[in-house]
Amino acid sequence: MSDTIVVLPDQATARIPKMNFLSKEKGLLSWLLTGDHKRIAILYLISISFFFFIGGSLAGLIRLELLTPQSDLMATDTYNKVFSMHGIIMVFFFLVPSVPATIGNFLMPMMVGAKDLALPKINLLSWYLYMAAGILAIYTMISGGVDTGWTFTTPLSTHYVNTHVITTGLAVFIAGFSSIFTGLNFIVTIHKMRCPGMTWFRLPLFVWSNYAASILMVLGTPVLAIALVLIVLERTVGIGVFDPTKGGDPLLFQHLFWFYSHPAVYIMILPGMGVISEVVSTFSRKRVFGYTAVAFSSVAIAVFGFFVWAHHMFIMGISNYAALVFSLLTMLVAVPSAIKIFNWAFTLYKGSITFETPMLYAFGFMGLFTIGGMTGVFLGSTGTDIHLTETYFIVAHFHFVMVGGMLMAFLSGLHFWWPKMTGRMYPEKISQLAAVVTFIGFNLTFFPQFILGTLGMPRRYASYPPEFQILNVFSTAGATVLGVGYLLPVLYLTWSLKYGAIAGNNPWQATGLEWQVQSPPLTENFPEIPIMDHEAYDYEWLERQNVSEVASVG
Amino acid sequence: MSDSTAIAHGAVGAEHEHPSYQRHHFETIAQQKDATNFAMWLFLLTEIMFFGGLFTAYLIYRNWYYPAFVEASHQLQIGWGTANTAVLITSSFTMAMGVWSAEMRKKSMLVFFLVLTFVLGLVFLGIKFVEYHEKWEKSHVPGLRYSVQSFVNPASDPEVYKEYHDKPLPLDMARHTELYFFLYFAMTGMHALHMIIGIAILGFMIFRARAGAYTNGHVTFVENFGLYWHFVDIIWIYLFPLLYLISRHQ
Amino acid sequence: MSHISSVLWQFLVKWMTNFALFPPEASKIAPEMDALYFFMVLVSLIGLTIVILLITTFSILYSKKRHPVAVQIEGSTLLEATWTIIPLGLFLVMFVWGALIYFRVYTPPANAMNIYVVGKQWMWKAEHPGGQHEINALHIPINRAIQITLISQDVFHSFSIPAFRVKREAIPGRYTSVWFEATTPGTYHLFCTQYCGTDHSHMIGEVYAMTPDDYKQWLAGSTSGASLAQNGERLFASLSCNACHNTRPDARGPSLANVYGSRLTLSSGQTITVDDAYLREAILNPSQHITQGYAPIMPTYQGQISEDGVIDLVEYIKNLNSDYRVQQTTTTTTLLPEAEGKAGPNPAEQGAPKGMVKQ
Amino acid sequence: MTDLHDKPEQHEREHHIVSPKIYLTIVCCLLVLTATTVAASYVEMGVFNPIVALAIAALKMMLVVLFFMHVKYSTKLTKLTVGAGLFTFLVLVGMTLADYMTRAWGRW
Repeated sequence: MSDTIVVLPDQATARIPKMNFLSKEKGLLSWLLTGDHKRIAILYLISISFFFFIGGSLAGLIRLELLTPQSDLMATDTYNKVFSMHGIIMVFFFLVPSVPATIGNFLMPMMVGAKDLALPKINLLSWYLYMAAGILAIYTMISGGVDTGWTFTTPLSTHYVNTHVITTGLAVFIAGFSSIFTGLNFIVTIHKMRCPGMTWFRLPLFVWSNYAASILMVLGTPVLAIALVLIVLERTVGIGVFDPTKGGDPLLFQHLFWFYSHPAVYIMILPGMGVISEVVSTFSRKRVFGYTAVAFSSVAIAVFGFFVWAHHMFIMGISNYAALVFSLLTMLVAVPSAIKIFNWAFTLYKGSITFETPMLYAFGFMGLFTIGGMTGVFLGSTGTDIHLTETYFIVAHFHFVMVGGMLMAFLSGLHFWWPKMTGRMYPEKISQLAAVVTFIGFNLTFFPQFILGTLGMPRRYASYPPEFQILNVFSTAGATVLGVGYLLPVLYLTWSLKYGAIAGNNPWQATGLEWQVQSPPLTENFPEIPIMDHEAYDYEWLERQNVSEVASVG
Repeated sequence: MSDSTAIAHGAVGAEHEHPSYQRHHFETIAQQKDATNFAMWLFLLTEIMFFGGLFTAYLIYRNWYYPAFVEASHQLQIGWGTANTAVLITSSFTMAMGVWSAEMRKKSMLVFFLVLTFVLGLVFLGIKFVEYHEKWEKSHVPGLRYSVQSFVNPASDPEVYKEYHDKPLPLDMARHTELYFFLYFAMTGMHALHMIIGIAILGFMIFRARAGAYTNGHVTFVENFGLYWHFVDIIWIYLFPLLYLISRHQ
Repeated sequence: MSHISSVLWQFLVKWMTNFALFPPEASKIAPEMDALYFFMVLVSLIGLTIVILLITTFSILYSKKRHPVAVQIEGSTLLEATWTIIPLGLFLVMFVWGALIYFRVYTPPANAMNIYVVGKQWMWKAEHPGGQHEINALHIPINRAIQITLISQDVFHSFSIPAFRVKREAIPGRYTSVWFEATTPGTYHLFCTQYCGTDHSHMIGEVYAMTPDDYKQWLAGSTSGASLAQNGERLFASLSCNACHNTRPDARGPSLANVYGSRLTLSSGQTITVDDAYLREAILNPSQHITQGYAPIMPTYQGQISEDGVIDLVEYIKNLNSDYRVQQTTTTTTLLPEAEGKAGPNPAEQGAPKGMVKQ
Repeated sequence: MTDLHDKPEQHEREHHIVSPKIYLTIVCCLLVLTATTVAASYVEMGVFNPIVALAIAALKMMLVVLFFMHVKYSTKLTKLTVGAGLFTFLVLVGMTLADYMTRAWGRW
C-alpha cells in the first residue's frame, strides 16, 4: 500500500492492551469520581456530542422554517426561542468546550509528557459545572425557552422579554466557570508539568494553540460573568446600569459582553488550528513549515484578540473614532490567521502526502476557514460593515469559521486521535465519504447565505420577503446533506468501538509523545516520565526509532 | 485513581506514601507546590477581570453623572470606611503572619493568627453591615427602597448637610444617585461575598490547623489562601478611595 | 415523476427571475460601497485561489505515490514575511477605504433634509418636517440628501435600507443619524436588522423613492395640517416653556432663537455645538446641559413628553430664527388646544390617501 | 519567553521566607498610607484629589503584592502573570473609556 501511511499490527494476533485507562476500574462511580484526564475527556466527549445534536436539531428547525417566506412552521416567538437556544447551546455548550475539553483534555498531559493535568479535581469540577449548566439550559428550554438571542442584548433582555433570561444567564455563567477551570488547568500544566527535555519550542503546535486559547478563557470569561450578573440584577432588582430611562447605557452591556465574546471566537477556533497543525504535519510526513511563526501567531491572535471587541458594535452607536481604532486593530488580528493558512499550505510542499479522513477534513478546514476569515475582513472594514452586518452575511461568515473551521477541525481531530482514545480504527472508506458529504453539504448550506446577506436579508427573521426564497431553499437542502454528514460519524464511530481494526500504538506513524505509548493509554499515561530528546515533528527520529526497534526485536 | 475521594481543593493532600501530601501525578513536591501556587495566581487573574467590569461601569457613570456621584458619596461615612480599611489591612498582616507560622511549623501560633484573621474578617463584615443598615434606613438601596430626598433637598439630611453643605440637585441629576448606590452595593457586595467565602474557608482552616495539617511542611494551602485574602484586601484598597474619598471635594 | 419535474420547473423559473448577487444600487453611496465590496471579493477570490492551487498542486506533486520520502524544510523567513506583509498591506487598504465610506455615511451634509424616524416594537414611524407621519413606510425625493435622525422608544432597532447600503442603529435614549441620496425612483425594502423581540421579522417596510414632483404631490396629499415645528410650538406653549425662555431681559432661561447650530458654552465650561441630540438631552436631562450664566432650575421633562413630542419641540427650536415666534406663544398660549397627542390626526390615516402604506 | 521557565521546577524553589519584621514594617506603612490618603482627601486639590488617592492606592497595592503576596521573591512567571492581569484590566477599562470619551468629540 503506497497510498497510505497507516501501519496496523497484525490483526490476527493483535489485542487491545489489557491494562488501560478504560479497563482500570469498572462501574459508573469510577467514572463519576475520576480524576483521570482521559476519562474526563470521554465524559466531555459524550456530553458535548449530546448538546451538539440538540443544537443541531434546533438548527434543523430553523432551516425548515426558513424554507418558506411566511412564518408557517412555527410562530415568530417560537422561532425566536429556537434560534436563541441554538446559539446558546452551540456557542457555550459545544464550541467553547469542544476541542479543549475533549481532545485537549485527553492529549494535553500526554503531549507535554505528564501523568495528568496539574489539577485533576478541578478538571472534574469543570465537567460537573458544565453538566450543571447544561442541565439548567435544558431545563430552561423545556420550561419555555428564552428569546433574547445568544447575545442577551440589553434593554431587550432586561426589560422587554418575559422568558427565562435569568436561568439561561445563570447556565451560561456556570458554563463560563467550567471553561475558566479548563483553561486554568491547561496553563498550569503547560508551564509546570512538561517532562525533562520538553522545551517550549519542542511542544506540539496543538499545545501552543490550546495555551493561547486558555489565556483567553482565563482572562475573558470573568467579564462575561459580571455582565450576566448585572443582567440578572437588572431583571430582579431593577438597578438601572443598562437601563436608558434610569440613565444607564445599554451599550455598556455590549462592551462587556463582546469583551468576552469576541475573544471567545478565538477560544473556539484556536484549538481547532492546533488540530490542523498536527494533522497536516502527520499526513505530509513533514515538520510544520515555520514552526515558530505558527506558534507565535497563536499567541498573537490571543493577545490581539483582546483589542478588537468593538468591531461588533460599529453601527451601534459607539464613537466613530473608537470604531476606527477597533477596525484598524481588527485588520491586524486577521494577519496571524493568514500566516497560519499559508504555513499549512507550504507544509505540504515536498512532503509525502496521503489522504486519510483527518487530512480530508483538514483540507476542508483550510478552504472554508480561508473564506470565513476573508469575509471577516469585509465585516472588520467599517465601510462594508454598515451594509453587511446584521444580515445573513454575518451568519454565513461565522458559520464558515465556526462550523466550516472549528467543526471540521474537531472531526479531523476526533478521527485522528480516535485510535489513541479507543485503541481501534474507524472505518476508512465511509469516513472519507462522510468528510466529502460534510464539505459539500456545508457549502450548499452556508454559501447561499453570503449572497442572501449581500442582498440584504436580515438575520433572525422568522419570515422574509419572497424574493429571498430560492437561496433559502438551497440552504435548507444543504442543511439536510450536512445533517447526514454529521450523523454518519456517530454511526460508524460507535460501530468501530467494537468492530474497528486494532490500531496499535502508532497507526499514523506520528511523532507526538502520545503516539509512543499504548492505545488506549494507561491511566498514568507513561510507565515512567519520558525524556524528550528530539524536536517536535521529527520524522527522522521516528524512523530511527522504528529501525532500532525492529533491530532489537528481530 | 486511588485518591479520587480526597477533598476537592487543589492542594489538600491525601494520605499515602512519599510526603503524605504529594499527589501521584507530580514528580516532586516542589513541582506540586509550584503548580498549585501558579494556579492560584491564574484564579486571581480571573477575579481581577471579574471586578474589572464593575470598575469600568463605575468610571463611566462617574464621568457622566459627576454631581450625582459626588453628593451620593457624601452619604458614606469616611470614619467607617477608614476603620474598615485599617481592619482589613491588619487582617492581611495577620494572614501573612499565619503563613509565616505555618512555614516555621509553629502550630499554636498559626492557629492564633488564623483566629485573629477570622475575627478581623468578621469585624469588617460587621462594620459593613452597619453601613448597609444605615443605607436601608435612609432609603438608599437602589431597586428595593430608594428615595432621592437627601439629594433634591440636602437640608432634610442634617447629619450629612452640616458637614458638606451640598447644594440641592435638580431632579434629573438626583435620580442618577441611584446608579452610584447600585455600583456601591455591587462592588462592596461582591467584595463582601468574597470575604464571606474567605471567612468560611478560614474557619475550615482553623479546624484543620489545630489538627496540625499545615505545620508538617505542607503549607501550600495556607499560602494560596493567603494570596486570596490579600487579593480581597487589594480590591478594598481601591474601593475605599473610589467610593469614599475622591468625591469629598467636588 | 411529472409532478416532481413541474415543481422543479417552477423552482427554476423562480430562480432565474429572482437571480441577483447584490441588491439594486439606488443611492449615491451604493456604487462606492460596492466598489470596495467587489475589491474585497476580488482579493478574497485571489487569496482563495492561491490557497486552493497550493493545496491541490502540492497534493498532486507530493502525494505519497509520487514522492515517497518527504524532504524536511524548516521554513523560510522570506516567504513568511511575504505572506505577512502582503495581506497586512491589503487589509490596511481595506481599512482606509472602508473608513472613508464609513465617515461619509455617518456625516450628513449641512443642507440635508431631515426626517425623523422613531423605532418601536415593532414598527417604524417616520415624521416629515411638514408634519406627515407614516408607519413602516418612508417617502423620499430622489437626488436630494436626506438625513434620517433615529431614535428608539424601547429596545435597540436597526434602520436598514439595503438598496441604499445604509444602516444605523436606533438606540433608546439617544439620537443617531445616517444620510443618503437616492438616485433611482422605486420601491425598496426597509428592514429592522437588530433583533428586537417577538415580531422582529415583521418590522419591515417600504421606502418609496420618488421624483421631486411626485414627492411634492405626495406631501400635499398626506399633510396633517400642522408641521412638526407647529406642533412643537403648541407643545412649547402648553408646557409653558416660554415662562423662562422668553427673551425678556430678566428671563430665567436663555433665548432659543438661532440657538441651533451655534457654539454654546455650558456651565461646566465645556463648549458644544447645538444639534438635535443636544436639544433632546437639554429637554430631558437639563441639569447636565445648563448654558453658562443660567441657574440649573429647569425641571426635567423625562417621562412627560413622548419621543414624538420631543421631536416636535426639537424641530420647533431648530426653526426658530427670531424671537418673534416665542413672543407670539406668550400671548397665544391660552388660545391653543392641548397640543400633545391631538396635534394631528392618527398617523395611520396619514399615508392612506396615496394608498401605498403597508401596515 | 524561553528563559522564564525552561526548567519547570528545580532550583528557584528554595522558597524565600519573609521575616515578620518586614511584614510589620509593611503593615505600618499601609496604615500610614491609609491615614495619608484620608487626610489628603480633606485637602482641596481639585483634579489632583482623585489622582493622589489612586496613586496612594496603587502604592498600597504594590506593597501588598510585593511583600504580603511574596511577588518580590517569586519567579518571573508570577511577575508576568500579575503583569498580564493588570494589563488586560487596563485594556478593558481603557479601551471602553476611550469609546465613551470620544463620543463627546463629534456629533455622533
